[in-house]
Amino acid sequence: MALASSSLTTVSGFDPESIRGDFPILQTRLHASGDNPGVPLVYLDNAATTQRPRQVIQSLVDVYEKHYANVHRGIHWLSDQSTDLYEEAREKVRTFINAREREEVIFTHGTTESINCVARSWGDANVRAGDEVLLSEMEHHANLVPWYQLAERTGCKVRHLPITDDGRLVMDALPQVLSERTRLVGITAVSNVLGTINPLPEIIRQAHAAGAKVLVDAAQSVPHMATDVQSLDCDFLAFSGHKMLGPSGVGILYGKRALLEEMPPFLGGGSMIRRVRLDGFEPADLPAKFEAGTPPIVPAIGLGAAIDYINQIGLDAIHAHELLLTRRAHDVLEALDAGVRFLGPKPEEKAGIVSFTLKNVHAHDVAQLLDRAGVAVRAGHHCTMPLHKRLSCTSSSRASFYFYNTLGEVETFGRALGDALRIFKRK
Amino acid sequence: MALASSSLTTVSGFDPESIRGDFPILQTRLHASGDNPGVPLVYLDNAATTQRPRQVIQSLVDVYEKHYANVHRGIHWLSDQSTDLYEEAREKVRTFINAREREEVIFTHGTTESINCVARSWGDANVRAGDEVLLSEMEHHANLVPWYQLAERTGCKVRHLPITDDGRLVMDALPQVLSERTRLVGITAVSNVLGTINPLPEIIRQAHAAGAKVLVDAAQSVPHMATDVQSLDCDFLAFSGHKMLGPSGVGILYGKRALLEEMPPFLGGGSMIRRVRLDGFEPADLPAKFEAGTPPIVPAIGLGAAIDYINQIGLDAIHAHELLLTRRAHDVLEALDAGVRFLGPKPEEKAGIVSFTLKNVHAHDVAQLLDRAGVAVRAGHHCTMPLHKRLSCTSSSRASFYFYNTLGEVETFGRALGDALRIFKRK
Amino acid sequence: MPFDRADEDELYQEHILDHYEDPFHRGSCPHTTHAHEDDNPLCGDVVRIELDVDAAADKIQDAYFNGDGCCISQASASMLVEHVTGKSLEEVRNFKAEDMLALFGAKLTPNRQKCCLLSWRVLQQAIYSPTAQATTAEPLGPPRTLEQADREDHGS
Amino acid sequence: MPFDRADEDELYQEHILDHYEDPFHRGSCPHTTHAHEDDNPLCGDVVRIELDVDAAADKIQDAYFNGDGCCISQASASMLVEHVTGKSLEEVRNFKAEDMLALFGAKLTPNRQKCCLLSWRVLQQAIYSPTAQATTAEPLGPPRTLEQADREDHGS
Ligand SMILES: Cc1ncc(COP(=O)(O)O)c(C=O)c1O
Ligand SMILES: Cc1ncc(COP(=O)(O)O)c(C=O)c1O
Repeated sequence: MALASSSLTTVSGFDPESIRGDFPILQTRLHASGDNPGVPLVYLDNAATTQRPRQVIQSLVDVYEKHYANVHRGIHWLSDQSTDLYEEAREKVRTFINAREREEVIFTHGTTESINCVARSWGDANVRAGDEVLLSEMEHHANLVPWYQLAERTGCKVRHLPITDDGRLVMDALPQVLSERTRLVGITAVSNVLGTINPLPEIIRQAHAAGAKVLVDAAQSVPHMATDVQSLDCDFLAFSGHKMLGPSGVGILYGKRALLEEMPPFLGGGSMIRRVRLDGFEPADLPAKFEAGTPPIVPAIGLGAAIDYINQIGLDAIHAHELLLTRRAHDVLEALDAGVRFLGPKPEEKAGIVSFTLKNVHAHDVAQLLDRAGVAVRAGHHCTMPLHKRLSCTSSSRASFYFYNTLGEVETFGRALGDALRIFKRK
Repeated sequence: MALASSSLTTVSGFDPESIRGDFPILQTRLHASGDNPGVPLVYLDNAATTQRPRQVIQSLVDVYEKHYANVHRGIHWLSDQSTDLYEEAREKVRTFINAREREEVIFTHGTTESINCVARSWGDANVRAGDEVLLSEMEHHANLVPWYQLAERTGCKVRHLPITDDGRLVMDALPQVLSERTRLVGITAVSNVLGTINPLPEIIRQAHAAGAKVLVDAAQSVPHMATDVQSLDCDFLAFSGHKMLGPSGVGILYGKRALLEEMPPFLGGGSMIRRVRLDGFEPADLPAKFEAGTPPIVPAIGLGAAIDYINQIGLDAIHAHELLLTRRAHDVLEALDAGVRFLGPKPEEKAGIVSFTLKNVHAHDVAQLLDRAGVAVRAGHHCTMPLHKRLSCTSSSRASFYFYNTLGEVETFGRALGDALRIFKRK
Repeated sequence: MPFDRADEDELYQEHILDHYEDPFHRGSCPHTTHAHEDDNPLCGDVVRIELDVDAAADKIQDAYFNGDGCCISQASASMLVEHVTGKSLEEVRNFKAEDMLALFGAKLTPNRQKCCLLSWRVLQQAIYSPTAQATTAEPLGPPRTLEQADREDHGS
Repeated sequence: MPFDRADEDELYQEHILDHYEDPFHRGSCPHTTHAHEDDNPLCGDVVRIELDVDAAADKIQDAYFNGDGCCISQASASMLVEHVTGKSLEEVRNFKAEDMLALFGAKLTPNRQKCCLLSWRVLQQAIYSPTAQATTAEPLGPPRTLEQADREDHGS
């Protein structure tokens, strides 16, 4: 098995050992005490949030120690530096997702805020009672709740594109649930539970043909595979920095310029205005219009450093390596003979996310027992209660990978799971 | 003059030199090139944002290197650590402002988001056409625009409590502008331009007597003077981490529990729900209800470290030292004989903020020329266009202090301003 | 810093696994006078408790639970119904969150405490929730809301 | 990293201060055919430009500015009206943002470039803004919107 692993490493062409040294937290040993040296951390909770390389951490320290001030508004030296770095970061994001213009890249605080911004600003201005918003059954709560709230405010109807039992969209049903009443389709690029990579181009084509706008929840795709908003032709795209090596507290909303221009501002405050009188205000130009108040300056700059790091590894290498880990994880789980049920399609059809249930062990117990072996996985509904309901389970365990994970870690995961099962099989 | 300064230092009892070493960025020299050693940075833009001590920067590095994971949802070791640190930070904030319960302390991304949350959640649920929101003429755009937006949505009316020519509230007018139609009074604790410290207890007493709620914009007060939300009896209070040594990207919304319980959620997404079905959702308990999505975990923890640092210095010492600097700045500016006009009251009646105009030199030229001498001040309308209009000026220059500023820096500021004036007086 | 870790070996000790795999009174109470069900939506744990309360004797005659969830939530429910069978209502009311954690025995991180306290919360609600059939059931004093239970849970 | 600093001594050089303190054609144009006014709300700079356009000769006969603001915004306006007096409309249209910055001379950080370009934006709009009195004024081709000007400003 060790041999198989190492030959597989060669296949992916990328050796995570070459970069793990960049990630201080990956050197952690858990549960050490007294003579017990503890166990190495095996971090497999990357769909929840990723860890950061030294380079990203250092970028934050550098800004705070050398270049920090408030952006845009000052004309002193530090303010110019902060502004330059902040706008450079925007340019890095623009290139990373291939947006046409920098004005289309809005710094928010995360995917959740980005989607809420669209639901409140675009939604309240464009959606009326009787209109429909179409979501899939596999959406994260972040791409469900804002639309339920919109429905409460406007009386619009939320419809759902169904999924198959193995967690793929029922594309044949799309023409039936899409209609001229559909104002927006909200769809995740990659499911954070199933790992399913959705056929965005086809969805967007059909949605546009029906006259609907499309918002892509790209929280789980931008970190792992190349994104080109121009060739996708999506209207909005949202993602989070912390899921792609970036700092805590920054996210992105991409929107087509024409749409963003038309939309009323969302949050009100400094920067987003051109003029304020005692009886009203005029919004500022893009992107400031949607960046009210002091933006997440340093997290945004750190996100730029994260993008530099990812570019250096290469998204193709990242994707290939994650597929390798996913395949291996499927094999390891099946070999346990513990009534494993995978949520989601085959490894070939998904991203590096492996959610599963075991016949006799609850997901929380799996996570707790794996933790004892240093393996961090997540258990619960992963912010997708309707999806879990659809799949008739209340919770699942999830191992999710990033490029710094190794095949050895997948083996550790499998071994630890075997040990856990033995505890429950004592009789 | 040097002697006077050092004797004054003794008066305030706090010597900033003892802690300046903690702030890496304050060691910066500007405009160095070739043989030119440049000039030391004199950072007087603290009302826009403050700098950070090593201890706060290190707290961020520590989390990223040792304790980072997503909070609340995981049950693995790192997630427990992040959650503990995040909740410890909440407890530090709670103690700092003396809130009764931790559930009343909501982590947001800044003052702006905090106020928008109240305007959208509490406002949309409680304010109707014909109702009134009362603001003062000295509010920051962050405490104006969200209410103008509310007025656009609901048809309520925004009224303004006037100010005197020297920038104090006309308290005698309060009974006239307050009425049983007033649903909320939004008031800044300290003006970010005038420095005026407003008589909150009296305002809150009268507002409550009229049946109105009170939101305090405490962005400029919490960093500089003791805050006790229980004795104030305010209903909501908002402030930002970055103005009090904290990291970029975190702020606080305090609200009385009973109000927060009644309010509908603002942003929708993960964590803020108790249950999501395909046809709706139930919100979670406080404080999660208002913390949708992945919160600013690391910035929040860093804010906790900032509070530790401030507590160590002591808010009384900070306030006394800032008064000293403010007095000296007034003297220095008056001595220039350049037609200085101060915006705001006498030093004794305000916080460490000195805004001014000069007869013949535009605020931007002041800032630009001061920058040449390493002195960072801000120029413009400081996000208070209506206030500037009220005072009949389009822009002003502002020097704003924090405890790490020295009397020597105030002298440098005065000298640099004198040099700047000479440039414009060449004929 | 409070990074003391619960001892997980202790968590999955015989005593607890016994309750999980061979629970006390899992099922329906033959003569139910009071019942309540709740879940912990974060993890999907569900617990229902059915009681046979003898109001005259101020006593829990019989107690059953049913549910679905992790080892902690189910084992703790089993321990709880075993523990309260035969107890007076006064005793049940005075049985606080920390008593429940002590009954469970193994140290728990705050996250897992929620699992352990689920059945306790359900029980505290159940004694104020007469079932429709049990028409003979008397009111048992002012009902305590879940929010109150919540606050005590944190406060104590 | 682009931390090249404009040389501020250069910024407040004689040439610029001369224009600021003793501006060219500050005031009202005696025979105004076209005019426009705008401001930079961020700093409060205001510039108004009034033109006397000879449509037949396709020429700016006379140009005046007025306004309030920092040295850069006011000096650059003075330089600009001096520069375009006598120029053809074609020449004015082809006078791009970078030409304006070159005319001003001193290097500027992006923030201060906005001050310098205010008068240029006002001029570009003014040539499409015949005043009501100037009934003889001919349309001067499709008006360019401020947004277009803005984009060229960034794009070039
Ligand atoms: C009085 C006042 N209110 C609100 C704000 C807005 O704070 P932030 O930009 O951090 O949201 C500021 C700071 O600019 C301020 O000074
Ligand atoms: C698919 C998906 N959408 C949205 C989110 C929400 O992202 P955030 O919590 O950073 O706002 C997540 C992450 O939890 C996700 O996986």
